[in-house]
This record gives sequence, C-alpha cells and structure tokens, in this order.
Amino acid sequence: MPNLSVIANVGLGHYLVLAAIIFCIGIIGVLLRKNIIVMMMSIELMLNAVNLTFVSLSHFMGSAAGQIAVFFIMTIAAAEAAVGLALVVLIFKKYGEVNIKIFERLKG
Amino acid sequence: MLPVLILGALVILFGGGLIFLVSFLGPSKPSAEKSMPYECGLVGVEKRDTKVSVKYYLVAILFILFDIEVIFMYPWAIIYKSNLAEAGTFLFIEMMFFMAILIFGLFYIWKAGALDWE
Amino acid sequence: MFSSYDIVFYLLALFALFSAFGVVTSASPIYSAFFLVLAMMDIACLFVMLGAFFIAGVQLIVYAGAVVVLFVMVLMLFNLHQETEAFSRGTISGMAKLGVTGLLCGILATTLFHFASTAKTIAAEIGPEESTEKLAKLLFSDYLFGFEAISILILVVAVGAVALSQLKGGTHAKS
Amino acid sequence: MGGDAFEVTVNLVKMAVIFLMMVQMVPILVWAERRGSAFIQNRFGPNRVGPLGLTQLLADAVKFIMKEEFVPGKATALLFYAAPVVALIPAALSLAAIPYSVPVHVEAFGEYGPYVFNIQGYEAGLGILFILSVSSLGAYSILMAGYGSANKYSLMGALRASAQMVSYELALSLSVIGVVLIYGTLNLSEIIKLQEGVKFGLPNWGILYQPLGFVLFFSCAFAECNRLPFDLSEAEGELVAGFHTEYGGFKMLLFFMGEYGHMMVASCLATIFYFGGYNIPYCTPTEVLQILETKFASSTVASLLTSLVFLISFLIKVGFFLWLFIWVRWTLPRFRYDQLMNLGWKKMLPWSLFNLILTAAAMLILKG
Repeated sequence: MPNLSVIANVGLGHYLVLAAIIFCIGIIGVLLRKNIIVMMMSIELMLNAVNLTFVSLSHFMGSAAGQIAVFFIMTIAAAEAAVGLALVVLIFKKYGEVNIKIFERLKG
Repeated sequence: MLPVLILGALVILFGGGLIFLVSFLGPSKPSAEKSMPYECGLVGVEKRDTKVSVKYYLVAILFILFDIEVIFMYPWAIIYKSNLAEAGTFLFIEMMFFMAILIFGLFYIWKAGALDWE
Repeated sequence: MFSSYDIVFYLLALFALFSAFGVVTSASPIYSAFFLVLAMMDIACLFVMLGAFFIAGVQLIVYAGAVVVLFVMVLMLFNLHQETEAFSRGTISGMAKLGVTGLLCGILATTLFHFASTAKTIAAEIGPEESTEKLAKLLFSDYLFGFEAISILILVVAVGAVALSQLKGGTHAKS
Repeated sequence: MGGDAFEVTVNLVKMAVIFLMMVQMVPILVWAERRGSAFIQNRFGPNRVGPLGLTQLLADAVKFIMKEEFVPGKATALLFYAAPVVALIPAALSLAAIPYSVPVHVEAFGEYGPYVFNIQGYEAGLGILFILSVSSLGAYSILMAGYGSANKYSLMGALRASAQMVSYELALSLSVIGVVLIYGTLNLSEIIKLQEGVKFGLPNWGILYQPLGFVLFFSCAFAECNRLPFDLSEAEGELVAGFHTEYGGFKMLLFFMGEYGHMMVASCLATIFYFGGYNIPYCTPTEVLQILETKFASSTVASLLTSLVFLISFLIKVGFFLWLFIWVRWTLPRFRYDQLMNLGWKKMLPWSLFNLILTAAAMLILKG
C-alpha cells in the first residue's frame, strides 16, 4: 500500500507543480511549432501557468498582492497578443504564410 | 463553482444526447448536391482566397484593449460608494485620469479612421 | 481520505493538462485555439478554488472572451485549410528540445515542491465580496502607479495596432 | 452526510427545473413572436392548429425532430455539431444565477431543521461578473458554426456577428458599471434588496438613477442577442442566413434556444438592474409576509405564498421586456453594417463613458 498522504490534502505544492507542468507544455509548444499563431498561443499558456502560481501563492500566504500581479500580467498578455497578431497579419498579407521561418526575411 | 460545472455538463449532455437521438428519427438520403456548400442553389464557386476586410480583426484588437480598461473599472466601482466619505475625491480623480487617457485613445483611433466602415 | 476538494482539483488538473497538450499537439491551429479556451476556463475554475473569484471572472472575460476570440478571428480571416509544416523538423534537435524541456520541467517541479513544503500554508477563507473589495483597495492605494501606467500602455498599444494594420485592402490583398 | 445529500439533490432539481423552463419557454416565445408580428402587421398568424394556434408549437417540434440529420461535405463535423450545443451554455448558466424571488423559509418539522430555499439555481457570489463572463463566451458558438460549416456565407456571417457582439459588449459593460457604482456590489440579490421602498413618491428603482444607462443597456442587449434591428449577421439579402446557413432541423432549434435564452437573460438583467427585480412598487417583501402571516397559521405557507407573489411580479416585468424585444423587431428596419459599427463605437461607447462619469461626479457631489 503506497503512502497516499502526499496525493491527498491538496495544498500549495500541488498547484505549483501543476503550474510548472503547464508552463513546460507551453515551452514545448514554442520550441516545436512552426506556426506563429500557435506559438503565441503557447506563450499565452505559459503566462496562464505563471498566473496560476501567483494566485496559489497569494491564497496560501494570505496576501492579495499576488492577485494584483495577475491582473497586470493579464493586461500585458492581452496587449502582447494584440500587437503580435497585428504583426502576424501584416506578414500574412505580404507572404501569404504564417510560418516562423518567414521572419528570417525581415531585415531592416 | 461545482454547481456551475454540473449544469454545464448537464446542458452539453442534453444538447449532444438529443442531437444523437434525433439523428435516428429523420430520413437519411445523402446526395452529392446536398453536401455541397449552400449557395442559393447555384453550383458553388470554390474560391479559397475570400477577401475579408482587415477591419474585423482591428475591431477585435480594439475591443481587447478597451475591455481591459473596462475590467479595471469594476473594482473601482465596488469600493467607490463605501469609501465616498473618506477618499471619494481621491478615487474620483484617480479614475478620471485613467479615463482621460482612455478617451484620448478613443479620440486618436477615431481620427485615424479605424472606426470608419465604408 | 480524499476530500471532495481533492477530487475536484485532480479532475481539473487532468483536464488542464489534457487541453494544454491539445493546444501544442493539434495539427490544425483552429483546434489549438479551442483547446486554449478550454485550458483557460479550466484555470479560471482553479482560480475559484483558490478563492480568487474576481480574477477568475477577469480570466474568462479578458482571456477566453477577448484574446482567444481575436486568435480565432485571425485564423478565420486567414482561412488556412491545412498546415504544411506544423512541427519543426529534425529528430536530433527535436529530441534535444524535448530533453531540455523535460529537464527544466523536472527542476521547476522539484524546486517548487520543495519550496512549497517549507512555505506556510495558511488558507484564509473569505467570501467573494470581501476578497474583491480587498483586491480593489490594494489596487487603488499601493498599486496606483501600476494602474495608471497600464492606461498609458494600452494607449500605446492602441496607437501601434492602428498603425500596424494598414487599413486599406483585405487579408489576401496582393501588394 | 444526509444534509449534504439533501442539499445536492435540491440544487440539482432546481438547476434542472430552471434549464427545462428555459427550453420550454422557447416554443412559447416563438408562438408569441409569430402571433405578435401578425398582430403588428395586421395579419392572423398561425391560428389553424388548435386554439389560438397554440398546438402549432407541437407541430413545429415534430417537424424539427423529423428532419434529416446531415453534415455538409466539406464541413468540420466536430465543430459543426459542437456549435449548437455550445450555444445553449451561456444562457443556461446565466439564467441559473438569477434570483427569481424572495427565498422561502421552511420551518423546522420533526427532526429536520429549518431550511432556506432560494429561488435561484446557485448563488454566484459576484453575480454580475459571473453573468458577463459567461455570456462573453457566447461568441464561440458563432465562430465554431462559421468555421465548421465551410461555407463562405457562414464565415462572413460569423465574422460579422462576432465583431458586432464584441463592439457592443463594451458599451454594455460600461452601462452595467454605472449600476455597480450606485449599489456598490456585484451581487444580484443585494442589488434587488437595495431597490426596496419608495423615494420621491416613486418606487426606489434603478431607473431613477440611471435613465441613460437603461437606454444604453437595453439597446446594447439587442445587439448582443443579434436581434433585429441589429441582426446583420443574418441579413438575408447579403448573406443567406448568416452563420446558421448550413444548419437545419434539431441543430437549428438548439441555436434558437440559445438565442431566446439570451433574450431572457437580457430581460431579467434589465429588470434586476433598472426595474427593481422582483420588488412590487409600494410594498416590501416583509410587509407582504406580515400580512400573509396573519391570514395563514403556518409561517411556511405564508413564506411560500410571498415568494410566489414576488415571482409573479418578476415574471410580469420580464415578460414585458420580452414583448418589447418582439415589438421592436417588427417595428424598426435593419441597420446597415457601417451604421451599426458607427453606432456602437461612435455613439454608444462615448455616451456610456459620459454616463459613468456623470454618475460618479453626481455621487461625489451628493455624497451618496
């Protein structure tokens, strides 16, 4: 009979490990995908994982400051998505593709 | 939260299950014409590059930006009334500064022609 | 032994991992986007379990309701039917990438888990109304500068987005 | 443990009842819409099947069910089937969070303790935020339908509909913030409680403080529900039928349920924010309860009857708004798309910002 006490009683550690795994899935997405839009989605996933870390720490340490950090992260993530997608649309209009290798051609 | 999830599951089960059950009731006579995209009875002109105005996604981008500003107003609205006596003026000026920049942004977008649809 | 809280957490965690994998592994970008919505809703549920009700609502409105809608709309504008090269090529570099990521994952998880076991776990139970009020008071006093800076950031982004999306012509216009 | 099981059962039954009520309301509303449009246009409308044409509903349902189930050749089957199911979710989840009446206090009998029975699917702590966030997910069913059907009219209709929903959501949430500002809470039951009583000889309802906000909220609600005069997504002349061009039979019915559910949510919210929720003018729930307690021996019965009275009051108000939705549909012509976008961004948004600033300034000057 294995010791199940670590698995039961969900606490801070469980949330942090979950967030870490989601973050790494996001990294895999950024490294392995070629479509810029999917890469941006993976970045959003990573930011979400960070948010989860912040909120769980804020909950288990009894401070609301973590939630405010999440608020700001969300804002910045949305801004990043807006500008990033505007760039992607420009690239698509010019080359008709959204592959990351197109970005090699962008020279000043 | 749990009741919300349960209700969501219930709704999906209801919709999906009924679609599945109802599919046994109706007739089934597939034909080549029927499975073509519907274009008012004409033979479809397959054109992959449908030109879509950039405006649609520009509207979505502007929506995201303003939506964030609106979201920041909710916490403000909650505490505004209860703190009116002690910090009312402070909170008001804070938000007016925030809103002034928002309105300036709206004005810029307006003048740049991003809100004009031909 | 397992409380209902634990069971709900594990279900949500499994679903979060499933949808996160879906984002990364779907060949069609539109499915990635829909998996991303599922992941975000799931994380919003986790936020509710952590007592951050307001943040959960914001997560749904901003991420699921706005950012991913933008992603889906852009994908629909492009109307890409199939993807030619979904994943980057090269077995060796791919293995190296996966290995590095796995290592990073392991290091992160062990560090965090170790840290978590030393951290104090005081879970203050407060209702949604009070927690939102607490958050608002903190935002409009200690974090006031950040709040005002956000408005300027958004102004800059709005100007940039309008400038970048040249208003003439459609998505498939030949320049 | 027994108490928990009881609680869970009660909640499940309540949610199921509310959801089924929403589903049942749809045929009735369709009937009201057809009869109402006929009345407005000086026609008869459906009047052959049964008394007043009421059994037309059954005939329609049978027809919807007996239609052939098919997927267009090039469609993405998963998205094509998922879209109508997803269309139901926002409306169903929001309707369950709405307090329909005063809670019923059941007295203790035998070994069972006293129990408070809320006329509400579940208490979502931040009710307004919950409803707004759930209904912001409504765009997905449209986008799924547009992408999944592989038809250019569906695609265009979906893009139009989602761009429109998104534009009007801003003005909608800004006008809701006006309400939050006045009541200082996001909880729907508390907002209703704060609207009890009389002020300046009139019922103390939200419309006294937010007349402009109400106009903005209700017009945006039309756009959010994709109803005429804002149903640009399904402009027949240009886009066949918008994002549900390829849909038929039962899947179409599910879209209808979602759309009418949205209308019900909008009407309920308009009632709660601006027309006092379940409050009856010039009498509070406590007064009614006291009167009824003198008439009936059991306080449980009195509480139940009070709740029923206020439930009827709420439903009458909601019914009025639903009728307004139908009335407007058959009175106003459809906008052009550029007019729609101009209205949303250049009129509604500045006016709702103005309304918000005005409200905040007035509260600051009057101190409350």
